[in-house]
Amino acid sequence: MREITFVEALREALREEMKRNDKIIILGEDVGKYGGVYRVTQGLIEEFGENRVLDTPISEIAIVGAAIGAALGGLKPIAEIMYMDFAMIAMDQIVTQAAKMRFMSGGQLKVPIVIRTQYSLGRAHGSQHSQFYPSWFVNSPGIKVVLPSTPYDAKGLLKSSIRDDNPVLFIECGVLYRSKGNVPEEEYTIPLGKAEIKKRGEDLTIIAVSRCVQEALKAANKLEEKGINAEVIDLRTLVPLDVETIVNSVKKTGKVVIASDDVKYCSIASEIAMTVMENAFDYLDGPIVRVTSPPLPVPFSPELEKAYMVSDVKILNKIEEAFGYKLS
Amino acid sequence: MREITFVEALREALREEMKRNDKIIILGEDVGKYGGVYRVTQGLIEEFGENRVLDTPISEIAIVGAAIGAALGGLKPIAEIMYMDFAMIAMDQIVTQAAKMRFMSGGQLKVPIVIRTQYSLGRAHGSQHSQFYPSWFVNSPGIKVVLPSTPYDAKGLLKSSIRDDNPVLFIECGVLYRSKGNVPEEEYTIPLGKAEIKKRGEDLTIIAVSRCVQEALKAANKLEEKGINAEVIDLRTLVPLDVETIVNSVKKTGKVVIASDDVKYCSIASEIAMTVMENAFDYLDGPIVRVTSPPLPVPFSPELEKAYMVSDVKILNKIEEAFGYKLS
Amino acid sequence: MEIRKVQGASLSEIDTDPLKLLRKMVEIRKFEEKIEELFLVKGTLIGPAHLYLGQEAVAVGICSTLSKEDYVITSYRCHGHAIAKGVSLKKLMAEMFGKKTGTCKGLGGSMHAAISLEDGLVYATAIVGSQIPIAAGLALANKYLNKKIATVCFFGDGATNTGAFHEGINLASLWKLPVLYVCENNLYAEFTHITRSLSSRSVAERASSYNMKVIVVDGNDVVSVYKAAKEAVTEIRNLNGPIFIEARTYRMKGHGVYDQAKYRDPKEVEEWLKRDPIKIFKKRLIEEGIMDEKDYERIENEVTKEIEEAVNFAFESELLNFEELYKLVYVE
Amino acid sequence: MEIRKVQGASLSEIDTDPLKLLRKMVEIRKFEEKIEELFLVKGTLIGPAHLYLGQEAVAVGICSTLSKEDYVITSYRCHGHAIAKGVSLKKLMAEMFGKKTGTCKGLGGSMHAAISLEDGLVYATAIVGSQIPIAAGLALANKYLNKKIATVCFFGDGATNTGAFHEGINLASLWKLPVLYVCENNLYAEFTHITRSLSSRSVAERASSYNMKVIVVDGNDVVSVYKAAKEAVTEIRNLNGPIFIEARTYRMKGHGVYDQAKYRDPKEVEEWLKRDPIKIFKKRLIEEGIMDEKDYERIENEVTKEIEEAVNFAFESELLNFEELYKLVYVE
Ligand SMILES: Cc1ncc(C[n+]2csc(CCOP(=O)(O)OP(=O)(O)O)c2C)c(N)n1
Ligand SMILES: Cc1ncc(C[n+]2csc(CCOP(=O)(O)OP(=O)(O)O)c2C)c(N)n1
Ligand SMILES: [Mg+2]
Ligand SMILES: [Mg+2]
Repeated sequence: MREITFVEALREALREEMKRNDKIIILGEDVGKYGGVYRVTQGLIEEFGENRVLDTPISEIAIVGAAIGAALGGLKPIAEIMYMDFAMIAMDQIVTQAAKMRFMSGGQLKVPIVIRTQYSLGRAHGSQHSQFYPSWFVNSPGIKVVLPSTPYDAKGLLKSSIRDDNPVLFIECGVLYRSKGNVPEEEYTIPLGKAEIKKRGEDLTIIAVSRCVQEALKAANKLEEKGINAEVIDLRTLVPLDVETIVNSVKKTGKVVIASDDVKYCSIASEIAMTVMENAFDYLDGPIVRVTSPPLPVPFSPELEKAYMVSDVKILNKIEEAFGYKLS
Repeated sequence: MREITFVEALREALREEMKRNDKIIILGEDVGKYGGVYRVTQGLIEEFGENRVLDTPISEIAIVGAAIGAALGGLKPIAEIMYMDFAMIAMDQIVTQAAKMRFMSGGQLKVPIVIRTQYSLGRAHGSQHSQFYPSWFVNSPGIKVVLPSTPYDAKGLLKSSIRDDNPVLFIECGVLYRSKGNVPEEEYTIPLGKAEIKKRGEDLTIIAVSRCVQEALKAANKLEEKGINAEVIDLRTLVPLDVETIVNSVKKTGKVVIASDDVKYCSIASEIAMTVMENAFDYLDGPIVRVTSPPLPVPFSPELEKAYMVSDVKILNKIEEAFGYKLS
Repeated sequence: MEIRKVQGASLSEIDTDPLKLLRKMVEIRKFEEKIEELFLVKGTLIGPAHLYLGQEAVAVGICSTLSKEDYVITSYRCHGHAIAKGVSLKKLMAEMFGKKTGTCKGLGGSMHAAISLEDGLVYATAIVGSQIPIAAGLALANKYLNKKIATVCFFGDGATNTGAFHEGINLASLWKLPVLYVCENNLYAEFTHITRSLSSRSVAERASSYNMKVIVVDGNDVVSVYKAAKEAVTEIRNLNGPIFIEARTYRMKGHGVYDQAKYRDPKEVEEWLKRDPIKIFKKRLIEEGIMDEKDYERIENEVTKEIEEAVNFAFESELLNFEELYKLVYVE
Repeated sequence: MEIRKVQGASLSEIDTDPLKLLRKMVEIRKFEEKIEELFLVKGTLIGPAHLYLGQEAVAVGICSTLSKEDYVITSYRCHGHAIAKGVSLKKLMAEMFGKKTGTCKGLGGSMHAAISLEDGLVYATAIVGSQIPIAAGLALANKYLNKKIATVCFFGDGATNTGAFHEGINLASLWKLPVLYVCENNLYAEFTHITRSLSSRSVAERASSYNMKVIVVDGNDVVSVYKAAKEAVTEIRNLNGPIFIEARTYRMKGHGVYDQAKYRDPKEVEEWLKRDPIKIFKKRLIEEGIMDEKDYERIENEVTKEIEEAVNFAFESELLNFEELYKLVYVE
């Protein structure tokens, strides 16, 4: 299979879907003429025209608001919010408008929008350009939350997100943009709400999303060398959550580690832990371990930022500490 | 001791602090001439003048932004955001600006603001005026989070919040506004970061905040009738969190129920549960039980809203189910 | 851009039956009076409700130029727009009662009761200003789909101070979107007078700085409103725009149903009550010989009866089953 | 309100040593060129960095009218404002390197490096527009405390499309706050030309709709900028305001250090490069006999040396210990 980058995979998904459905429009800052700050939308304005790829002013409220309105009016808008940090500016539109419209209209309305965004932790962007807060959206019923960790998943999940009739928040990870992976030429989609076991194992379960899936896999490989067989689950979508895959794994391994880039308290790691507690408590033979960002804003200094972030080493250390393995 | 309402207690705190410190200003929508939509600031403009009590346009970004700036300039601003739902509009100012300023300036800046707001669940206000999402702020290092459940606590905690040199989000509960309680005439404050055991018990621990403390107490009284002695902990502040009081109680009772009005997934209940897991796992003799709002926007219909909300009955049912008590 | 004024239009300038306009205005009036009674006298209803009393000429003047297909998007002060656009009084009333026969199955309540897709009433939001960028998006869809229908967006004077207003209007003007923005300037945002929240010299002047057509209309004169709207809506339907109407009007009662509105200058109130849009229109129709007192009474009686029926319908309707709620969060 | 224009001011109209202005401009120029080199040639630095090359006359013209006590608040494009306001080049450079001797102990980086309370540089934010309401608050504090200092808030043309701009400016005007808003209109917001994001005919016209004094100044002429600022700052210090300056300028390079800026019309670039603010000021100073080529060289050499020292300082400085971070989140 050919190898392409994460960005290329996203672009292919957009391109293929735009060809397939002429109701799709893209809007956001610099997504048109420039092709997107991270080049995800490169070439689309040339191929599909200015009517379908729209450069907006620096107006996050209007970007999401207009996407919602266009969706109500029969289009399928894909809004780009350049950094996840800026999604906070549009929080009212995302959470108080888009996510609740269907419900509070008694099922009359549907809001088929995709909001693509990315978090930039790990690129020396400082406190205001590195925030990652998926838990807020998991806490807000009415919107789906998708987080791909590989080019393959990025393409398949983005296509499904676009075909979904609900608001979908599609969170990309900036440091993964240049990573490469196998992506078939043929058409495929990945259903929302299905986790993937990225590596099978029997001894313990590492549950992760986005960038941390890669860290988890590295950690699992090192465990392998010590004869410990870790299973790595990539949740891929947080809403809907694939409880079954989680529970089945825990029943098998009895040990759970959850790795995610969000800040520890009230994180998705906390929630996944509760999911395990509520659905597989009796199978646990040890505490549930969270490996997350510490309760600090993100420091700029590249070295400090590195020390701040979840890594394979941190995952291994926590495993050693919690389950009494001798790894070093 | 005299009895006053929750609103009166808040107003007394504001008034006393404003007398004590002439750097305090209040700003928000209708807080001045009208005295606040819920009358919390009534009479303050008459007493302290238009320079200290400022009516703003409908501009939540500017309300919080101006409060931040005024704090940087040497004042002690208290901003009112009329409903917690509207805080989303100012999310960037609250989380990406105020909460991170000290850190990312390397400790140069301090932002001594209080943001008072209230959530209106339980008053037939519908999906857009009933949101309660304290977990988002707990997930955002740099801001303190305070939630009083009685007039006594409201006054003492608000005074401490005002005297604190950090940004403080002070979340009131609309349905408690008219509730009455004992409040001494004498000056007192309640430190941030100290939970209170509102009722002592040995058989199980109910941890709650805000309105749910009252529901927990009702439930505990009913348990008492059945000979079960529940301890009720009112966390009062979520950041900083009083881990010690939680852990000591769990060590004693081994059973934990957490009651809160936020939506179940990624709620503060999830986090408190993890706190228990990480600090008192070995003392648990049963699953940790969450009693929260379901994963739905809030329905308007008063009857459906009632069915939606946490109540003493729901707490009791969950306890019965989880710990095998016969309560009915 | 220049700001146009429309006021004192004569009946000959409009192409619709004035009695229809009157009838709609009376419907709104009686509906709102009933709501007020149900809250304050009977205590049947609870929660927030924002009456449209005194502003009837705006909703009726504008919406009477629209067909069912045209989009309307509005705020929590939405009963008037719903009725003017043709939403069934029964469904509207049932929504106030939180019943499953309501427009939103009882999940929306008063502040969202106007949402009625079958009537082209696309949305009603309780977050001030949030509808403004959404309206731009609706218009974008129409332009893209070459759908020759209008999008009309209602909001208040207070909403012009929100970030959502600025970002939404800027986008609409920049992209020349076919949307009619209607600001109902009733001089108050809740309890605060417009002079204490608006830095610009007027709403119209603010709007005009976004480089679009602005019309100021006497919002208590349904004929002038209709006239201004008719022209504007025609342009919008031809996918030109945006156009901004500032309708100067007044709410007869408080901000919400519980508000006694004591913060207003009694003189100001008195002056405006003299300009009650129904009273002045009725007087004019009688003076111009288009109807007499009896005709008016007949209309009133018919409407009163309809509203009683709506109340009974709402009262007797059932609640949604709680378990149903889980099916209404996501599209399957 | 009327919009005033200031351009082509003569040296006799300003009350400061023009060589000081020049020197500051050269400091910025050399500093930014060094930063560019450290990123692109040496690869020493990483992360985002937004150079101020080409806009030097604005920061220097404005900040040279200020004292240390006056407040400046700005965006991520902040190096120029920092240097113009007097922040130590060493601390500034160390911040770029993420070292604990930096202005922000290395926690802020380029986008926040200007934060230096001791220099009255109150804040630098990476969220476009977010400083605008915060500046209003600073001015509110000064007014309340009767502190006769100025607050100056810098932002770009793109920022005028944010909700934060609208809400902040409206409040400042409504409350007559003593703040000088300086919009550096460099024609681009990232890669998008202003004509594709601003619906209003100009930034100045937009500002003027908020009912405040607006001045348009030639942002490449430090003398005109100084002249306009001097008057404005004096008014602000007397606690009048707000005043809005639109400084028309151009960035010589890309949006960020990695941007090649190929999306710009080469002709446009050429035209503007002819108006390089340092070149034209230098030429003028020589023509008016205030200095000669040698003087200029001496200035350049001095500055180059200072910057080398700053780099060495930054390079040799240490990192903050990670555990220290936990003490920097809250005030004890
Ligand atoms: C963003 C936001 N802030 C505050 C409120 C509270 N609130 C509800 S209505 C209102 C006044 C709105 O005034 P205006 O826009 O003039 O409309 P009117 O009520 O006069 O029709 C306010 C402040 C809100 N709903 N949303
Ligand atoms: C709210 C927000 N949206 C988007 C961005 C990304 N961004 C950074 S700078 C910039 C352009 C700003 O343009 P302008 O205000 O003209 O300032 P300039 O960079 O030209 O100095 C954008 C879109 C951001 N930082 N904040
Ligand atoms: Mg109004
Ligand atoms: Mg610019």
